[in-house]
Amino acid sequence: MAELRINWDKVAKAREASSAIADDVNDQLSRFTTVTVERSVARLFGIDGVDAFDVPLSNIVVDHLKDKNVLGEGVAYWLAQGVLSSGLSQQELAEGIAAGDVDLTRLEHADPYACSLWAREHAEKALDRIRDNKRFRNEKIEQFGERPSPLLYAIVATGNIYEDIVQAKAAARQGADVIAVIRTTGQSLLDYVPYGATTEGFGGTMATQENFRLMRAALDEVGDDLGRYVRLCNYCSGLCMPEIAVMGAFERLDVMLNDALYGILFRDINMQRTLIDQSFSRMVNGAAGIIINTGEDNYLTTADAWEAAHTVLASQFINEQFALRAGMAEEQMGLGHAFEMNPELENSFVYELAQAQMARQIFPKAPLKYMPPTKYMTGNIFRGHIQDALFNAVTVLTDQRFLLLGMMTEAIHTPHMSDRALAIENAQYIKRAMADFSSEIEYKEGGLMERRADQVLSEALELLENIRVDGLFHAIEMGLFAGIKRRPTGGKGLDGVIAKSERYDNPFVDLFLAEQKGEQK
Amino acid sequence: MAELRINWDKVAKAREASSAIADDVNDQLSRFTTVTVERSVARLFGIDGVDAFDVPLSNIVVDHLKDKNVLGEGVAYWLAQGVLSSGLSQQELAEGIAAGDVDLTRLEHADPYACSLWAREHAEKALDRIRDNKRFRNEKIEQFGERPSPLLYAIVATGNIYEDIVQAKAAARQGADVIAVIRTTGQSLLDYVPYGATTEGFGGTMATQENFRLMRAALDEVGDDLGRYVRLCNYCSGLCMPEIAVMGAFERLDVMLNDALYGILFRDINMQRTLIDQSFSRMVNGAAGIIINTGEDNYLTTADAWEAAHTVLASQFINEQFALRAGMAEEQMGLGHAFEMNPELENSFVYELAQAQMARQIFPKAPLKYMPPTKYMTGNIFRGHIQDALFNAVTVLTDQRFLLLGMMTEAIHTPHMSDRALAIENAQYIKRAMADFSSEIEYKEGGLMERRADQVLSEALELLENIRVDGLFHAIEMGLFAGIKRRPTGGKGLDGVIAKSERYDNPFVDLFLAEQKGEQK
Amino acid sequence: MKHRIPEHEGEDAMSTQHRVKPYGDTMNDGRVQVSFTLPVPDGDRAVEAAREIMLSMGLTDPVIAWHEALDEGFTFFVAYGSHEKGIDYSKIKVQTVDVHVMSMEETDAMIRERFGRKIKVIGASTGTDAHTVGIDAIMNMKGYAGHFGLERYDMVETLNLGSQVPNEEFIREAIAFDADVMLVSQTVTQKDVHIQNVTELVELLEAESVRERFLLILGGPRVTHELAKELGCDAGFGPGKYADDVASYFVTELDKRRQAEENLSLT
Amino acid sequence: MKHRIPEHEGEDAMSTQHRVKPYGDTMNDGRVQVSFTLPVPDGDRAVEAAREIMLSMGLTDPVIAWHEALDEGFTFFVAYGSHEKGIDYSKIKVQTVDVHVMSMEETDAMIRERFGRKIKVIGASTGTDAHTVGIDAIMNMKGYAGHFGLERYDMVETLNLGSQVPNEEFIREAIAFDADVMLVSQTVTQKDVHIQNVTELVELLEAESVRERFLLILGGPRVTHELAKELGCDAGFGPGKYADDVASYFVTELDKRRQAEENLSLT
Ligand code: B12
Ligand code: B12
Ligand SMILES: Cc1ncc(COP(=O)(O)O)c(C=O)c1O
Ligand SMILES: Cc1ncc(COP(=O)(O)O)c(C=O)c1O
Repeated sequence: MAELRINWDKVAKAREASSAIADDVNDQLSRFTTVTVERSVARLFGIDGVDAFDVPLSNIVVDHLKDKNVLGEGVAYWLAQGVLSSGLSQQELAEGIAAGDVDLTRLEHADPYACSLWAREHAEKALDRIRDNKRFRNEKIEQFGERPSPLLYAIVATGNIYEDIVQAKAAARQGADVIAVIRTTGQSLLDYVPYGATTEGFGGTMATQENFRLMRAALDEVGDDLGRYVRLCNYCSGLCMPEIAVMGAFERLDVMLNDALYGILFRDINMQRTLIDQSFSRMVNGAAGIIINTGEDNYLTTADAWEAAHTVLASQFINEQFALRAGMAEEQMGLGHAFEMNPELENSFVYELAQAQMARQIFPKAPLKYMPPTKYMTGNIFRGHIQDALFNAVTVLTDQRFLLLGMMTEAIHTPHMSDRALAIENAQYIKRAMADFSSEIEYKEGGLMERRADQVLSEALELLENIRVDGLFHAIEMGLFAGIKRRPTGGKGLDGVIAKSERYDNPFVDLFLAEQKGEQK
Repeated sequence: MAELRINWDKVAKAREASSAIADDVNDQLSRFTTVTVERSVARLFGIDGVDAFDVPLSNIVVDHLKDKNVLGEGVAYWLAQGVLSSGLSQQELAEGIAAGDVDLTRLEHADPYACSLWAREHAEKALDRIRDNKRFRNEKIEQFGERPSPLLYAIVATGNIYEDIVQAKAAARQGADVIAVIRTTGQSLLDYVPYGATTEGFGGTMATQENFRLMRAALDEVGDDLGRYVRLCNYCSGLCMPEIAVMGAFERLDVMLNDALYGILFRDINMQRTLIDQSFSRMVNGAAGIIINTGEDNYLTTADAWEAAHTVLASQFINEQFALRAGMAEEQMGLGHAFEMNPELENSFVYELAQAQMARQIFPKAPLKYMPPTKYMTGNIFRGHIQDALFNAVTVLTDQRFLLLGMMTEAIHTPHMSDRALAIENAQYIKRAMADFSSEIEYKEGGLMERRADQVLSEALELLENIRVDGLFHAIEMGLFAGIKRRPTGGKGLDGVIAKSERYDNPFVDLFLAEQKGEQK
Repeated sequence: MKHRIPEHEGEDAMSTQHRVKPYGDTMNDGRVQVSFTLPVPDGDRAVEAAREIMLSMGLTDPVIAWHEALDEGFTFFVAYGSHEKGIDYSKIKVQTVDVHVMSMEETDAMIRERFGRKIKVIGASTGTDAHTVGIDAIMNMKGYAGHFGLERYDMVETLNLGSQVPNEEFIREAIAFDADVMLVSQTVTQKDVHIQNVTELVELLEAESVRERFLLILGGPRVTHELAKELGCDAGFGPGKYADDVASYFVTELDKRRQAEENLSLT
Repeated sequence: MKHRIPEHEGEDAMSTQHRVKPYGDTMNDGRVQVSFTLPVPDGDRAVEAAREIMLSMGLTDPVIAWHEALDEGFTFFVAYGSHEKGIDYSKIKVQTVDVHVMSMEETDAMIRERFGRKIKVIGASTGTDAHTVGIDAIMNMKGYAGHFGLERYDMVETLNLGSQVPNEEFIREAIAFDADVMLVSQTVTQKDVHIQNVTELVELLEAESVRERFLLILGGPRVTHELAKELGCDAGFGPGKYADDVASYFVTELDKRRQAEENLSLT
């Protein structure tokens, strides 16, 4: 691959600033847990199902503890107490709470140390389940061979999981390597995860564990037919980040969108809440061998891609640090970026190429997620198909890992089956036609491209150094990302942030961190 | 522009071989004239119009002389005799012949030297008319400024000159720089040029002088509106090459397809006939400041673009030599080539780029005509639009002069107005997006591209050296171009080849050669 | 063959003016490009089915230029056909907001003169819709595509609630703000969620008997004036419409209503 | 919201099987993509006209996704709509050449056995048409897309006249060659020149009372069996058909005729 000369000094400084920024956030937030983190713990301990009103039992348990003002101890503590004190199983306890028969705070008879032992032991079971999935995935990939880059990433978004399956199988047969099931509008603002198979969503389908399971089974089936492992993707970001991460770990998802900044900026979720959620959800993703996708690409749907390119890079640096702190390997950091320059701009291709190449070199091991044009897509589907072709060309030239398939109907509707097929054909043709192009060329020293890359890097560094001084919360308050301003105490979900008590326990944190460390050796 | 390292030794050798090939052909054919060369002379002397049966007067005059077996002296001689002996004008004589009142062979009373003087003097008048057109063109281009490369070359092909004008004006307004009016099927096999405005053609519109005039006026009008000079293109190749060249010179065409090899291979026109016609027609084109387009691109519509790439290059070398012998400047040699590799081929873009770049460097001053994909275009208009986009990318990267606009509906119908608009938009977008891409990169030494270019060059050289030994006629007989075999005495129009007598005179040859020399100083 | 007057300059130019047909490369050739998928396996029968689909749309001379399996039971087609009927262009009625579009200065002046107070405008992207670029284009200071937004108008007071605003909350805020105008933006249209959402808003406004209190204006990429009226809004604006269009409309309309009221109170 | 059986697995699966509608992303959504140009100036009225064109094709819920002036009086549209009627798939009758396709060896064997002599096939791209790749694909030794051409068949004698062969000449050569089969290729279809050309050929054959002497087979990118029959040919072959299809057809058909003749002469 042809490479740009990059000022590695600036890169190192940017990493340093980002590290300080992430430390500062983590310091501030380490004293808190959230309702969804605790619900995740409940789920990891095997609590499943809904009550008569479709309320998930994990919510029932956590709301119960919250109502009693004892959530600061953590669900792990209370479940351990409950089980040890009553002899009931976790699930029985949850059902009991739902039925109004059980009050956990009255079942606090066990020794705290015993509780902690019990918690650790049962946490191992969850990990075993997750490990089984990892093993299965690795075996399949070994069996069929890993797919070459770029992985063709197709979305399905019918709103109906069964229709989604029809689309997903067709897409896989047409050549898609990753199927992402888009979520219905509004789900990310729900403070619970819906349950069961669902058939009615708008602009996407509910993320439920059953839907995950159905799609996973369908893709395994079609993958076996095709002799390749078809990856499944869904979304963590939102008010239930870690819970969905747990669902993904249990149902063997392979890729998950996971970005607190996205939720803050584009869903007006409270920043404290979602940054805490993000931390634990990434541990779950990390331990499950799931690649995360971050959402920097979205900045350029509102901000200008030429002017705000450095905000994308700065955010990638920050996201990298957050991911590192959750124990993730670089190989699991699918940092997001996007091809969103105005097609009226002279040399738009050249600048996009410069930026995409820069990202590849700065994050060489990260399986970057590269987003196609969306903002400047119009109802002119013919021109749109060409915009996507140039995007595909940049993807191939810079050897991105995830190529999100651009749809010529982007400005019109969620993809039709034929849109997806044509998009895959587009990407495959460009990939074939330009297979070795990048190794046939060299980029000019000090040319337009290198100057552009350096400009973006310098601006990102400056931005990061400012944020380091003022803190990330303040930066967001100032609207430095995507031109959107959010206050630290604004947005949805702040009431779900809970101060940890001294006795707070979450056995999964150490377990998942250790699991990731183990893998990385 | 990034450049390939090319073995200039091989290039020089290829030119040498081609020069010998062209000399050999010219030697063999210099003793002959043809009916259409003589009709061109008649036209240059101002003979115009048709008889009651729509037969052009130029045909009447030439057939008359041919019937009397005196065409070997040339039309110039007989017209001079007629005028000097009868006092009638050339046109009156022609009308007289049509009416059966005049027999030119009976009007041979003047002194041959006086005839030659008369011919030269009246030939100057034709040249003046042609010079006026050249001057007008040059002034317009000076006034508006020359258009940057690539010139966007759009075809219109409705069959109806008035509809063509509607299409052409729209295309010009959309951004086309050159309008080529495609000829109706079958016209190239007519041994006369139809007359007047026409509205019924199939797959194209009749090339008539009136149609030329109407379109020229329309394009001048729209060009003045737009503040740019819109070029007009039509076709010489066929049984009337030099006549149509004369019409083009009179009606200020700017570009004309002119290639005997095309006629031989794709229209089964007799090779001797059309090579003689070509020689004079190129003198006319050359003197009129018209850029010719050759037809090597067509080879790849039947032969395979990977295997037969060298035949295109070999043919370009030969065409260059023929053009030089007709006095043309390199700046007028729009040699043809094409983007016709199978899109299923790995690295097809890389190889197309190598070949296009090679052609640009070997013929650095020639305004190459680069043809879009046609053979591998299908009814899948969406994929087709992408194939055209990659073609546009190669065009821009290699700085071709004429970009023939590829139509996504190539495999379906002659272009609709919207097809053309989308094609122009495609080309303009790619041009803008990749404006400086080519100066941002360098091609790898000894890489795939340079190896491919060298392979094509070597094979072309070998082919040319073989042809040099056996002669061009034999090479065509063997099917070396486009896999099509033609015999020297086969095909249409051999009966129109006439041995020159000792008294043969054509004053335009010297005049046009001198005119071109003058320009080139 | 020659000197024939081409059709589009000929005698029936008149009738052509009424009857408009699609245009490929010749007046009245009617050519139309179509693509679609049928849930049937690829093959001769599928191609024939595609032809019938074309014919059933009144497209004659159908050419199935491309067919390709998308999956076992799905086939994609690209086709061309001629729409020979055409439509009667003289009968086309356009339902658009029909007001003279004024500049920001003109609008401000008119508000000063006719109302003597600021007009209050509240806006939101409602329901689960999180797209704000459209409503921001209309409201934000900097506007969009060179047209300033309402925040820049001296005589307009604005409140932009942003995205994912539930209808109940939107109405509550509108009442609290004492708005004159409510602006609703809807971008997601899958399964007609925008129609459901706006219908619910109108019903809620009526249920609370405040529908008449506000001028209700809808906008979004799939919104037409016609659709907005059907859903019970006062006006609708789609792509290519900016703050000046909207402001001109609401000032003119509010002024009309003011006058009507005045006349009423006078008599 | 959950556990509902999706439509395409539900009760009306039966009726769905008959009634086939275009498919966007949900069974029976009927979505169809359309693009066309109208010879009217761009603007609100043009967009409304485009909507009416969609409606006149029976496409409901039309979305005019794009409109753009191509020139002063021409506007281009991209639109989507729903074909709600669908068509009755059970009633689709496919007019294709209905023979068992044999390999080259099988065909040769059948000729040997049933005729004991070579079958003579003459071919040309007729009229002003200069496209030979199609006829060459069928006739040339090397064939096309991995299917050998007729020249490679032991039991077929061929004569390929190439391109731009006038109908008169074609018939003259066919008689002189004593052909069993005439293959006609037509590629240029603008203004239906292929239809005119083939009609003329059939008329000439009939005028010379030799139509029955030959099996007349038409081919080309826009040829269907149906069209060929309409024009008075015996069969038609379009894209994706190769020498084996054609040879299988003509051998089977000639054999049928031979048998019929034998039976006739026996009785
Ligand atoms: C930017 C964008 C986003 C951004 C939004 C950021 C933000 N703060 O707004 C992000 C990345 C967050 C996003 C997310 C999603 N998006 Co989005 N997005 C787009 C995109 C690329 C551009 C939309 C846009 O900004 N247009 C520019 C504005 C100026 O145009 P406009 O809205 O039409 O506004 C003009 C007029 O309509 C009018 N107007 C608009 N509103 C109003 C209001 C009034 C009162 C008036 C008078 C006028 C008016 O004036 C404006 C100026 O002329 C489009 C694709 C595209 N290229 O169109 C998809 C698109 C709209 N998104 C879509 C979807 C499905 C989603 C998601 C639901 C996907 C998912 N499940 O994850 C999510 C979730 C969103 C949610 N819950 O609603 C679909 C909608 C499909 C459909 N027809 O239903 C689209 C079409 C993409 C696609 N093909 O799938 N998206
Ligand atoms: C190659 C080509 C040429 C070459 C032809 C070389 C040659 N020796 O044949 C050249 C460059 C000379 C050429 C010239 C022209 N061409 Co041309 N050409 C094409 C092109 C690119 C490919 C055609 C092809 O070879 N297809 C491959 C063959 C194998 O497919 P096929 O013919 O369909 O054959 C298959 C079946 O149909 C069937 N079949 C075909 N014939 C027969 C016969 C029998 C008996 C049977 C059983 C089966 C059969 O079997 C084959 C295998 O499956 C097409 C565009 C495209 N991509 O399709 C334009 C195209 C056909 N050409 C076109 C035109 C207009 C011309 C010109 C008239 C333009 C001009 N005015 O200059 C000229 C002149 C030709 C003339 N006088 O007829 C148009 C026709 C438009 C229309 N629908 O009317 C096309 C579609 C391009 C366009 N969009 O404008 N062309
Ligand atoms: C990082 C990330 N998370 C989540 C989403 C989607 O979130 P929602 O389901 O809220 O639309 C996106 C959308 O592109 C994203 O980039
Ligand atoms: C050099 C040349 N001459 C002539 C033509 C067209 O000739 P005709 O009018 O015979 O189709 C072409 C076609 O592409 C060509 O390349």
